[in-house]
Amino acid sequence: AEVTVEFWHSFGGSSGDALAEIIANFEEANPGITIEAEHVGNYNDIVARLQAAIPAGRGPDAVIMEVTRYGLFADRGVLMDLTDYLEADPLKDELFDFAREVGVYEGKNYIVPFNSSTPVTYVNKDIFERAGLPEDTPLTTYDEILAAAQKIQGALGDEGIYGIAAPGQFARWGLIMDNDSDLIDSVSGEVLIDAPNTVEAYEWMASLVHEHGVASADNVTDEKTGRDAFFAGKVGIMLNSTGNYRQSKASLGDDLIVRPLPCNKVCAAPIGGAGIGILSTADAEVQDAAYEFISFAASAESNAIWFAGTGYMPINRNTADQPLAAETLENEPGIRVSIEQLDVARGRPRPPVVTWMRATEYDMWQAMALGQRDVEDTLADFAKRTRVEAGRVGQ
Amino acid sequence: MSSITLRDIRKSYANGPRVLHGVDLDIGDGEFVVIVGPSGCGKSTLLRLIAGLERCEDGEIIIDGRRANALAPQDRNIAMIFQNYALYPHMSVLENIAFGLELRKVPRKTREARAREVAETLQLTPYLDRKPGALSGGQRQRVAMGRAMARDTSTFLMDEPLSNLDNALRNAMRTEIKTIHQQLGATIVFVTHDQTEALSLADRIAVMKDGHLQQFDTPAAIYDHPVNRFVASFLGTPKMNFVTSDTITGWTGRRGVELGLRPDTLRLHREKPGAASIEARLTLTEMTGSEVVLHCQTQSGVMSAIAHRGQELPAPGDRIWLEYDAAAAHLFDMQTGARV
Amino acid sequence: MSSITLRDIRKSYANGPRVLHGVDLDIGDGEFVVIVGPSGCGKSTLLRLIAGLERCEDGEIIIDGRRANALAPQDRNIAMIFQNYALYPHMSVLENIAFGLELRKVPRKTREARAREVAETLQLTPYLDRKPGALSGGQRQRVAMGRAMARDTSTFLMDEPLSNLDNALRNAMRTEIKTIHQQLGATIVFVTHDQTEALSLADRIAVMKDGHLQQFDTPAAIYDHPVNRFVASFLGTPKMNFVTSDTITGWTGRRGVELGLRPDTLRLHREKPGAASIEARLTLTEMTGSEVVLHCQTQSGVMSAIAHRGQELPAPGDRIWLEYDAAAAHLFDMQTGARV
Amino acid sequence: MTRETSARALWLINGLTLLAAVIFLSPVLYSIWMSFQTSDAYYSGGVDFTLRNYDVAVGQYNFARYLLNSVIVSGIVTLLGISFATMAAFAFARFEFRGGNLMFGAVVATLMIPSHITLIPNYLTLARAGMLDSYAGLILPAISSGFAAFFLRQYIRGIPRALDEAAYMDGATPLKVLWRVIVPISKPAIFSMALQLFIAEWNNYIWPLVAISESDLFTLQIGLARLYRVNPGEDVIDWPLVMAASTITILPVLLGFVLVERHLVRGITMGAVK
Amino acid sequence: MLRKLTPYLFVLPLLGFMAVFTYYPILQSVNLSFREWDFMSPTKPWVGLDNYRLLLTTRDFWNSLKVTAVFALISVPLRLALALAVASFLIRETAVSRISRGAIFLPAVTSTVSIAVVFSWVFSTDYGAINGFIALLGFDKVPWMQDPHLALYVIIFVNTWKQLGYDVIIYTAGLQAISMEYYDAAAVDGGRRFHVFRRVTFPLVMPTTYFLLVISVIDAFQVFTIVDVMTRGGPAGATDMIVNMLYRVGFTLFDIGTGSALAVLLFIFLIALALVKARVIGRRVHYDS
Ligand SMILES: Nc1ncnc2c1ncn2[C@@H]1O[C@H](COP(=O)(O)OP(=O)(O)OP(=O)(O)O)[C@@H](O)[C@H]1O
Ligand SMILES: Nc1ncnc2c1ncn2[C@@H]1O[C@H](COP(=O)(O)OP(=O)(O)OP(=O)(O)O)[C@@H](O)[C@H]1O
Ligand SMILES: [Mg+2]
Ligand SMILES: [Mg+2]
Repeated sequence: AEVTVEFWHSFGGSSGDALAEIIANFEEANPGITIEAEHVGNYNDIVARLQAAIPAGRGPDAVIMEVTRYGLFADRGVLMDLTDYLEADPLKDELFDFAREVGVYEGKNYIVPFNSSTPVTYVNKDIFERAGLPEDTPLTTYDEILAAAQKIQGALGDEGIYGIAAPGQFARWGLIMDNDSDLIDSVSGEVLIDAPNTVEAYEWMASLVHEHGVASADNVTDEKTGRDAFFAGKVGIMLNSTGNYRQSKASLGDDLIVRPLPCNKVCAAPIGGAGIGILSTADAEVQDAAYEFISFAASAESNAIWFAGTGYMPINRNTADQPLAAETLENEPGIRVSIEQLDVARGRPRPPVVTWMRATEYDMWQAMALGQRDVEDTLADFAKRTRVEAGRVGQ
Repeated sequence: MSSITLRDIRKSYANGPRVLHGVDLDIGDGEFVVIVGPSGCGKSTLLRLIAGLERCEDGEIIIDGRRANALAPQDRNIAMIFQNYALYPHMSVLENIAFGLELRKVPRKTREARAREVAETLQLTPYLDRKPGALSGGQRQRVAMGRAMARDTSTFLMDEPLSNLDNALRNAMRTEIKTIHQQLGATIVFVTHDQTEALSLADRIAVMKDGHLQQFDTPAAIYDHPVNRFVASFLGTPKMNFVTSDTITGWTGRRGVELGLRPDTLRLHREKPGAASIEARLTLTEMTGSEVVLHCQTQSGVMSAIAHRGQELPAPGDRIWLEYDAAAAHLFDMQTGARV
Repeated sequence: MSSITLRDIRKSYANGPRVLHGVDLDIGDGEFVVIVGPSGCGKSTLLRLIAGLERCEDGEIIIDGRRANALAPQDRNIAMIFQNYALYPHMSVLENIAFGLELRKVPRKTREARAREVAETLQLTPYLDRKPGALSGGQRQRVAMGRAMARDTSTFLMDEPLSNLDNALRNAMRTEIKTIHQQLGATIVFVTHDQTEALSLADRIAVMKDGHLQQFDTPAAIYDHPVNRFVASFLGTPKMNFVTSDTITGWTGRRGVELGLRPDTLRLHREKPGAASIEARLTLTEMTGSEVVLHCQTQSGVMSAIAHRGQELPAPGDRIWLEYDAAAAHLFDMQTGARV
Repeated sequence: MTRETSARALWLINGLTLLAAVIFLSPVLYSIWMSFQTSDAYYSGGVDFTLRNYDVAVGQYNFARYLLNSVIVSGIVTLLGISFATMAAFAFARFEFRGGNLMFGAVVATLMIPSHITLIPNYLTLARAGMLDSYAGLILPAISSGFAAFFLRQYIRGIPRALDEAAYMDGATPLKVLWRVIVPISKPAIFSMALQLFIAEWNNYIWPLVAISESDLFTLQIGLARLYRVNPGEDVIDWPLVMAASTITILPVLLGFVLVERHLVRGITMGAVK
Repeated sequence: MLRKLTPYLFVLPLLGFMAVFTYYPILQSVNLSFREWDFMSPTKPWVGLDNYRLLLTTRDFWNSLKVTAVFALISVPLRLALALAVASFLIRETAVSRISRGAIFLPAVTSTVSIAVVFSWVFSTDYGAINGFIALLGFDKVPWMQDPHLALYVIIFVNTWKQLGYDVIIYTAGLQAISMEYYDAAAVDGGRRFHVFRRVTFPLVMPTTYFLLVISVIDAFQVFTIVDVMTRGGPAGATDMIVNMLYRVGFTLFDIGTGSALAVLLFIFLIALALVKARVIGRRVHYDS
């Protein structure tokens, strides 16, 4: 029978092209199923759309959801439990561990990852050279990074070049993990915002801006500026998602070096990106078809297309064997760094309160990084409010 | 065929005092009636009641023998010329004139032909394509007239249509309206506060004051036999002089009355004449063409008289005597103002 | 001390044709000069040139003996009353009157005292706190006057200050202006297109037409000896009758001229009189109070005459004769219109 | 007012004025300039002219279609919105009727409502009516403009009532009076309100985002937002492309403005002829 | 009788659509403000005034109220003053004036998002055009959007820049409607430029001012996009306008109840403001000439 799956996603540009190709392949392989894909906007836009659509019963059948923010939808029964599907699917074993874990909320699988990313360390070789830093300057600990940044700042600050781009939220989370902590414990759900290691991490990150001045305050209020400055060759080090690889490469060419995230206390990296979930309101037949598609999209063939066409990471162990992916890996040594980092990558917690926490974190970070509030106080306050909020939305 | 009868019309505006206090008026078919009175006396209100733009709370309006109280303005088939013309600023002169016909679904050709014809009689042909904004006051006035004339009706209401014109134009338009009235045999109710206009145009004049009808009669009757002091003073330029009988030395007639003496009936003397006269001091002379208006100070207040330019005139400050004809004087009760 | 002299003033507006074609005018100190002429003849323009609101491209403006062409209006110390009063709607009467002094930095106390004084003479005291919107036309007019009077100046320009008033008020205001003129000894240049106003107010009248000065003389001189047909026809109500000499049967005087006959000089006859007369058919009578205007059709066109109401009057359609005094007739050249 | 300024001073003033206008507009001019750059040139600070961005915007992203949609939707919203507002304004300005003041108050009260409040209920309503994903769904919630009704009512009150009355005497019905007398005279006010409605609808973002999923029905703002609102931290924004798309959104409105500016300025407060 | 019905028929379309698409949603909001709902749960439990209580006790609410108030108090007079000044300057109908007015109007029709993006660059501390200019003059860079004391002014600047054109157009029309006669009268009476402006022009253009005042106050309480793009309410809440908070609470935190309560409070506040304004200013601005 003919089945149509309505699918909301957030990919435009080259990502959109890659997705379209995957969908076309899927439809060719499954003649009875039509995927009606719609580029809604970004993750937030999808949420806003869903928000209006759900009470009206007009939601899609499948939807891309960001990996830290589907918890609420799972919790409220909007997303269907995919555990049984996945158990029966050979895909289960093909997925990297991190990728499987990302879709699990309270022991059940709600989304299957589609696009994954992780922060890495980008370095501008030319700037390093000019600042007198060797290409392989160690960038493993906070101190090493700060030292490198200061060296650059000292040498090239007059040219308007900054040592480092202030980390964005994704990278901040990674740096906290590297300091052997987290914002919320992924297992117990305990709020760790005011844990000593978290405080230490924030203190260091904030000091980059307001104490040492090796990062531009612009990056604090508008994360894009740090990235744009790196592309423009105005920043020596940038901690940012793998999703920036292509533009970095295009902008810096051979001057681009990709290194793993630092490992201040432990080596760790957060997984970002999104997975595809199915709405529990969809017809059973449609749900089956949707799962077919999800599975297909995560297969090695599809993932290779995706990987080659975008900056996102492979999620399927077999992806690298695909000719297309192999070729990409061959030509882009930088990408290998991030793939190697996947060994230490893990998903982030995703209870309902995360949404609130992430929305509020920007404000807190600004206050700390711009030196307006003491880090310890801020985080204590933030932690307290997060606990209250967790109590509210958790019920 | 169009007669208009008003029976005991009373009217107040929302939250306002009463404006008309029981007005009765019988306007015959083809009659030219002018309503005069000071500002705020209710002239426009009366006209608007006839037009159907206002409703009265009491009394009857009968048009052509049919009670019309409840008819909408659209349904009364009456044409009206407004005080400020109310020309449609966005339409050309031609369109303005033809608009009434257009609304009544007269075909374009017919209505334009008719409008052109009317414009021709009003000498508006050169301006047919202009907007009212580009016309002089007099031309606008004629367009307003044309708009009414183009309509296929024989009842016209005109609310001070000439009040914005200069003297020359006003005189010209007066003649024109009179001619139109005679040609069309139309019934016209014409509001003005200009008494010259009223006298020269009307078959009958209705004089109003404070929402009361004072007198409704022919111009001659009103001029020659005003029913009260108000009517007497309202008509005639310069205004009638009023003198209290008691202040006149040598007054032999009835006492406790006011004498109304029209300036043109007074005769000027440099020496005290034998006939009845009032002593005065000339304060100002005003030349108005062939005549001179003399403003004098008398024992009974300011008075004016008229002299011809041919005469040798006294100078301001001179003492003069104004001779009057006691028999021709109008007498009014000091208290009520009514004619005695 | 304030005299105004204009020498060969020429003026055109941007992208417009010439509006004034070399006007010369000598206005003495304390003189009351009235400028008359048909609409668009350049009266307001002339006034605005004197005020400094426009600049002329040619000629000289001399105020109090000093060339003033380049002076800004602020520096000419002239007060002006505008055609529409130009009262500031957001200011009270008191503020309006005092505003000119405020602009000249007179202290509040002084200027308010002065404004109250002026208001007193104009009988505006009860309205001092009102906004112009809450005044009647006549009151507004007086405020405009007050605004000019409050200024410490003796030169006043008035642009048709009375044209928006009804007849009664207009007459009253006329007297008031005349009185003020005499009291203040001010120099006044007064624009109007109303000839009655001109005649009764002016020491001298300047008659303009199409940007040319036609005649500048006393009212009597202008009325009695108009220099051309235009001036003759412009002054006098009803208008002067013009008759071509050639159409008059029995005309013995100079030929190829037009006779100007004022209506009040014509005498009415039911039968052909012995004296020089014109045969006519009465078309319309207009009562104007004590007199009646007769509109007649003659061989030489429409003519009007004046009769007294006392007389027994012919009816419309009747044949009548209009007797005239050939010696008193004004004669104008048929071609140039100039007096001969 | 200086009544005469020397020609040289005038040139200077004009020159400075234009310079100020250019400085004022520089951000917009810069974004237009940027829309002609390649993204590499943009990031590396070079200059490299290209029309590719427009090509991509129109070809790949179907901006021509979005433009059409925006024109249709904004056009109809403006047309209906201004019609309804004018009709209501006429009633409020010229008729005394029971509840009239109350209704007018209710209309004025809507001026203050942020659009986010009405978002979800309206979505529900239209979903129930099956009108999402249609022009109707875009148009209907936007056409009642309390502001236009308020403004036009004030304006109409300034038109002499005698004009209406003259038309009634000439035999007009109220609808005729509105259409043949009030509307033509209020043209400048109606123009300015229409322009405002048009701009507001042209820039409307959140409602089309929620109400439309059919990409053939996207408006320009949604198209633009899809280029700009990429997933934070993960996708890179192609600024020159965004600016090309943004320039496309400006042009037609600018064109429209040039066409109606005369009417707008000629006197939003122009009165009727005496 | 049709005559009686006429006005109702005229207001029907407008009020009909308003009823469905404005009043009904408001009632919904009022209803929801007493409930707890995350838009997904099938139930919407009644919580009474809890949402309001919560709001009134959070710092965010008072902060955004303050920010919004400051924004309005500064940006409204600024907009009007600038617009009046510019309109007065460009009052004459010359080509230069028309071009300049057109230029000033352009931002009003430009997409708010692109304007906000461009100004993010313009005001960027390290890479921005303004600081580039300041640095050129040898001064220190100003942290425009990082300093909580400055960020709001930057937002006000951008908003003013965007809206100015519309205000100028309206003021131009208002000024041109003032009869030249008043200026002539003032000139003859000896008026100097500024004095005449203060005592004549300004009061006479008051109805226009009032009109723009209403618009700009409404605008001030609905500014959203510029803040969302440029600062997202930061730094440290310094630019967190009420509508931004409303969006955050309702659309990213799924707290529809609190969001509705916020909307209802905003609505009540604006209505109160409108009434006060009408009382205070309304009666001063209408003249019949
Ligand atoms: N719409 C209205 N509402 C309330 N009162 C009104 C209205 N129209 C007129 N009036 C009042 O009714 C009275 C009569 O007004 P009306 O217009 O009939 O006078 P009028 O004789 O025509 O005066 P004018 O010569 O000044 O035109 C006046 O006192 C006036 O203030
Ligand atoms: N600002 C202007 N620009 C161009 N032409 C003008 C201007 N003002 C007046 N005119 C023209 O100059 C001529 C004289 O105008 P002016 O106002 O002086 O006439 P006026 O004698 O005062 O007429 P009215 O009796 O109608 O007031 C007219 O033809 C008029 O159209
Ligand atoms: Mg009246
Ligand atoms: Mg004039």
